[in-house]
Amino acid sequence: MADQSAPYVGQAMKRIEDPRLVRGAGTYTDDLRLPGMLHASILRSPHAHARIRKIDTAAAKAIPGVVAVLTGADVNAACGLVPCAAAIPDLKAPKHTVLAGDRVYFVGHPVAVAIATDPYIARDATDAIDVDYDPLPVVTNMEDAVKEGSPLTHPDLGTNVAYTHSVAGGGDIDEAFRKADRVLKHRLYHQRLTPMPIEPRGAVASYHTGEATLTLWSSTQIPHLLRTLLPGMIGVAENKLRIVAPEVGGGFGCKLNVYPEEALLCHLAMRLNAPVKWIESRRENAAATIHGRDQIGEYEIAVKNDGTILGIKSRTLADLGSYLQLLTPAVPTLTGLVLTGSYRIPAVKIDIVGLYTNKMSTDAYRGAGRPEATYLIERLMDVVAHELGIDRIELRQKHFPQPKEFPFTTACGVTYDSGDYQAALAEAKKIGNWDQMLKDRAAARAAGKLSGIGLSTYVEICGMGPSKAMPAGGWEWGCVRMEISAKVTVITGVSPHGQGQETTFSQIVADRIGVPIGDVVVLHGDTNVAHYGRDTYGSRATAVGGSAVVMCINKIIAKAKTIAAHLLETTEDHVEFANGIFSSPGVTTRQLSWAEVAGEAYVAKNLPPGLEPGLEASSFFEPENFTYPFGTHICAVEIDRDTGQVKITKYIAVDDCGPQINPLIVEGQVQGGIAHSIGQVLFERTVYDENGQLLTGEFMDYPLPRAADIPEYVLGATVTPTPVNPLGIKGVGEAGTIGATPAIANAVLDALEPLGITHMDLPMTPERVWQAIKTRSTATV
Amino acid sequence: MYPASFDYKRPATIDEAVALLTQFGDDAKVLAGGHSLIPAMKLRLARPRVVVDIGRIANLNYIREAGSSIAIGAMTTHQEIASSKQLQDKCPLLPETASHIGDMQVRNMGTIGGSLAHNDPAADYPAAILALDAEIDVAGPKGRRTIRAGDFFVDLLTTAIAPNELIVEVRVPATPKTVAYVKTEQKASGFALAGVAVVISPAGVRVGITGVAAKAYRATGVEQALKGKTTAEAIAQAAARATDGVELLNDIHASAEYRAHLAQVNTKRALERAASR
Amino acid sequence: MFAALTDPGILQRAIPGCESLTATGPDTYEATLKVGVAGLKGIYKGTASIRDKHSPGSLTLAFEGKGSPGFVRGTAAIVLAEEGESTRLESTADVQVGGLIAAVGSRLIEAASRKMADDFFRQLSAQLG
Amino acid sequence: MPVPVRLRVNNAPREHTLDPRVLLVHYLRDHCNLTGTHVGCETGICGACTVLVNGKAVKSCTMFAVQADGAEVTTIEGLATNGHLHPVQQGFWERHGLQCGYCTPGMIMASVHLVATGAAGSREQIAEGLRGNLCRCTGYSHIIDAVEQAAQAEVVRG
Repeated sequence: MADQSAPYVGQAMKRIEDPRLVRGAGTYTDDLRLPGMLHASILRSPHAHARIRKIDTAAAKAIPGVVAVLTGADVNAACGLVPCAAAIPDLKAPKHTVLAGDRVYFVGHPVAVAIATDPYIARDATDAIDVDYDPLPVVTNMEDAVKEGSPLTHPDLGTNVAYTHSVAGGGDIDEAFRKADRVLKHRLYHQRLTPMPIEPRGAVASYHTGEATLTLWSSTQIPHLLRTLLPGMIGVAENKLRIVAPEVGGGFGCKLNVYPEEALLCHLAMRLNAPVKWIESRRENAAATIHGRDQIGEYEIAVKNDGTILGIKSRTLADLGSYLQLLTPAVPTLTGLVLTGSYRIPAVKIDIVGLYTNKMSTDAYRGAGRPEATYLIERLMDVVAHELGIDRIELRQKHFPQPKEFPFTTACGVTYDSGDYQAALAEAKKIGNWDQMLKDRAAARAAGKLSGIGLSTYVEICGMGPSKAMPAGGWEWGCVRMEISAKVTVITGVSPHGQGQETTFSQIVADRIGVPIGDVVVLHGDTNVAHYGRDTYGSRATAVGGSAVVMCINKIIAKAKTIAAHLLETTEDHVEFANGIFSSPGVTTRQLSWAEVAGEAYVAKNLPPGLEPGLEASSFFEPENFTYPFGTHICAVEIDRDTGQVKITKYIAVDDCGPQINPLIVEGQVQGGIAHSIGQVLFERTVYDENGQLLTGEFMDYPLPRAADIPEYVLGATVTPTPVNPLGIKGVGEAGTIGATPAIANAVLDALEPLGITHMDLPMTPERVWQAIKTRSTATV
Repeated sequence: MYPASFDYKRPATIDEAVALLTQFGDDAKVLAGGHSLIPAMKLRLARPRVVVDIGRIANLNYIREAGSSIAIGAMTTHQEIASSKQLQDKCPLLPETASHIGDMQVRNMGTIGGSLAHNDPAADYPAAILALDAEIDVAGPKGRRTIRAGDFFVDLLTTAIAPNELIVEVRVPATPKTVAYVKTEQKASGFALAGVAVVISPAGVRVGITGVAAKAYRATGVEQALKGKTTAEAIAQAAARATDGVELLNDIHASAEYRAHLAQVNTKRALERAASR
Repeated sequence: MFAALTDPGILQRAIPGCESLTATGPDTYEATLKVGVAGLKGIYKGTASIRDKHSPGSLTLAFEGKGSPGFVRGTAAIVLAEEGESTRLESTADVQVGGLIAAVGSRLIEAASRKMADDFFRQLSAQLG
Repeated sequence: MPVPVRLRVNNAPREHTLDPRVLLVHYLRDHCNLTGTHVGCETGICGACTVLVNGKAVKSCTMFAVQADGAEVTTIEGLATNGHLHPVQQGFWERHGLQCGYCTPGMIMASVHLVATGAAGSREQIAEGLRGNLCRCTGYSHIIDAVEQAAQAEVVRG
């Protein structure tokens, strides 16, 4: 339990959210039950590309209990187009209707919807819909899609190229390559991944005829962005629309989107004048909720013989899938922003080609663009060290900017806020006992084992972000109300779904306002309660949302001081506030509690002249910059030579996310993030066959990490506050995933290095590892 | 997620069950633990018109000695087999194999009869059943008959059970402790990519392999190559014949080549482990 | 032999799970197939056709059908070679499945389609034999 | 054809007439209004729907409600006694064994069975015992901490 005598901030407190969740008393979207509620089931395309000749819904409509069966022709005109918020010059975008029009473009494309009184019957009805498809040529591989003469995903666009995007920064890139002693080339593939939160998506929509208002409950990370974007689709004014994100069972970026089903459900509720529920099946989730990554990069790196890196050129192909979802084309461009990692690299040039294929759209998945960049630069660091025979740690250190050089502007054109990369590296080496790890590796190798150690010294972009750089504004809104009872109500525009802000915001508020933490309630996720917000993604909720709450606290304390001064018959500058008590030493011995000040604020019998009653403040916090958390991850592995199985034997992570409000929650975020990387490096991948059929549509075929895949962790931290927000905190939601992928991959390749294996595509499955070992063994024997 | 409609029958006796299966033929499916059938029904890959739930038939759940064998009722769960002291003592291969099936919840519901009748090409039991040369008793309209393990697994998801027959008992012989089951799992599903069950007994060595072909098989090439010897050298040479004459499965989880390799490695490891016990 | 391969009656008996085969034109048929293995069967309705006929040496049988678990498209290219008294039948079958069944059944599909193809040629041989 | 089902859920008798295709998880959620038991997949892999049937952890999405006729079913809602959290629930809370909370009821029910059957003796054993439960948030480490703590508490209590 929390120590009441010490500040709450900094304590590893139990979460306020948990008592309801461990009792099964949380209310997720599927738990909602409204009177007269109908159930929708969506029929999806079995073809990756086809023309729809005809849809026959008669048999489905005839099933008792079926209320309606609707197709694109019935609903698309009323549901608008699914929006993409990313602004990329010369972007070629297909029209993305809610249900398919006369063509389907990917397996899982919604084609028709059946609504019935019972979900079993709705599912029976979708079975009874007869669709006559004329299959069309399919392109599923981005390297094919970019070629002349490839089948076109959207023939009407005339090309598979959605956009090309170039960034050149820092010094003259050509000059850098001319001056190089060596140019190293590398090709890296970031496989397609399926986010797979354990709660699939789902929505319930209800139309209130009398008020002409609509409520949509959705398993979403972004209730506020939905409230901004849905009105343009469904023709309901923003102020007639209420979005509620109830308990949300994980997001990882895949619920940071506006999905066709959300608009469709709104339309159905209005059209049928009844509440309608739709819950995604796992198969639908795998097929029709966004995927992540899927980039191929070819890199050239210009180096001097002493290891000095002069510049990096990259050409990246990004597989966007068939449609642009909310941020689809923007994700690969984020890769370009941190390509130089935590290093001083004077010149960069990045060319990105975004391509359409007959697959589900890619979009933001945990880390979004930054794991790609970090994996690239951290792999390249090992490649350079290996090729030039330089120690990989020395090479990294040689390129670190020093703490006094911050703010540090990179060749990619972003300015890192604060950092001490050497300190995090040193801490990781210390808590991991690096020298002993090297000895253990040597001993294991001497005993004939394949043993390796990998590391990454990463930096990421978090705390999103300055509004100028964000498509829909990057500020955050908050409201703090001191109630007449001296209880504190906090309302935030962020939308936590596992990150624990009910707890961390309560810690911040209880400390700063000086009330017991049990007196604080944090509300979120309902646009009728949290009027404005920019929601939860990009490791922003505490850094940006927490800062908005701090601004509110400051306003309330200031107003309370005004009231206290009046009641204590002095002036504000003579009022002191500490631990929830207003006093005026030297003026009076009288002290006022929050109950007294708040009571007066609301009964308003004796307020200073001209002061409005009440004790509530709201604020918009605009961050001046992103935050740039960083750290060092070290991983040790052993490989079973016979089967190719990789076992992680030790894992060390030192993450610097600035001051930690709740170290237990930070630890949880880091561990969860690393698990995503373990999956990505060792086994996860989304597979489509050459016909565009999705072969990883269930947990039977898409492996998530299990408990037994997780190593024992040695976790540590350094603390470098950011100057860009009043809390000094940087964010930690994605750190694990960004830092860990290259550390694990580098460890596997370090283990295989004695065999002369220097590259392997992700995921490094046992079969791939075995094939590599076999090929090398045969070659060298 | 939502199975199609069906008629539910819950016979109280084996005879009633057989009568129902005879009456409905191909339209009926037997529901035992349900862990193969229900997922297929939820995905609507299976949509039987009639489901015959044999869960309430008395006396189908037991483990007892029957002469030199141990008899196991068809409705005995994987967990009951995995934790049976009697089996651990008399026929340790079967509990060892059962402990590799699925996960704890699956083992609490899934039954040996259901698993064998489904005959998934990557299920764990068939490897052990073959290596043990077990006997499977089925009941049908003409009474009970015994099917030897070697005749039982016919093809992909296909067994020697007639549509109107029902597994009632599996009998495994008592064996020495020199047995082992070594499995490499498909990471997502937990099914076997290559699972090898080995019995080393005075009568010889028997090896059953699952996961690598359309059905589990006896690795007779390995058995013959060993000629009863279990020296390191003999094992290494014999294991190389683990997939002799077998048409290998090939999917996104493992190529045919890798499956064959895993079968060899696991054969070697299983033989070594069994020999060391 | 070649004639038998184009005989709808023989084809229907040879095609595993073929519940009906009705001619709708020259070498094209409307077909209903119960496809799958053991309990995992789906009903697929569609068309069967005989293409690339090069009597007496080769032809291709094609089937395209859809059902609630998705769709099935398959071709069997058959080459007949005279070997003295008998005719040797060489064949390559290609089955593509889509939709639900592809997403959930990848583990079993290759083996299942191989089994179906084997069944087809075994039945065909029996019918011809 | 609907069939009658009689069983006990969280110590209370229940009686319903059900379409036999209704899965146990839907019966608990929709007919008993016990929505703490969640659904995360349709192939019996994720374990979010884990409940105890006659004391054993099973996946309620892979069982028809009629199969539980006559059984004693315990869901997450039936775990706390007199308002006191079960040691496993307490462990999950104290060790931060959950984030979004969606897998949590199933994870807790599976852990209760592990602890009750003495199958939570080591971290390795706990990890192996939880193979039938997926979590995408926590990375499992804190979950194992939680079950380890609960198992030790049971030993002390026991």
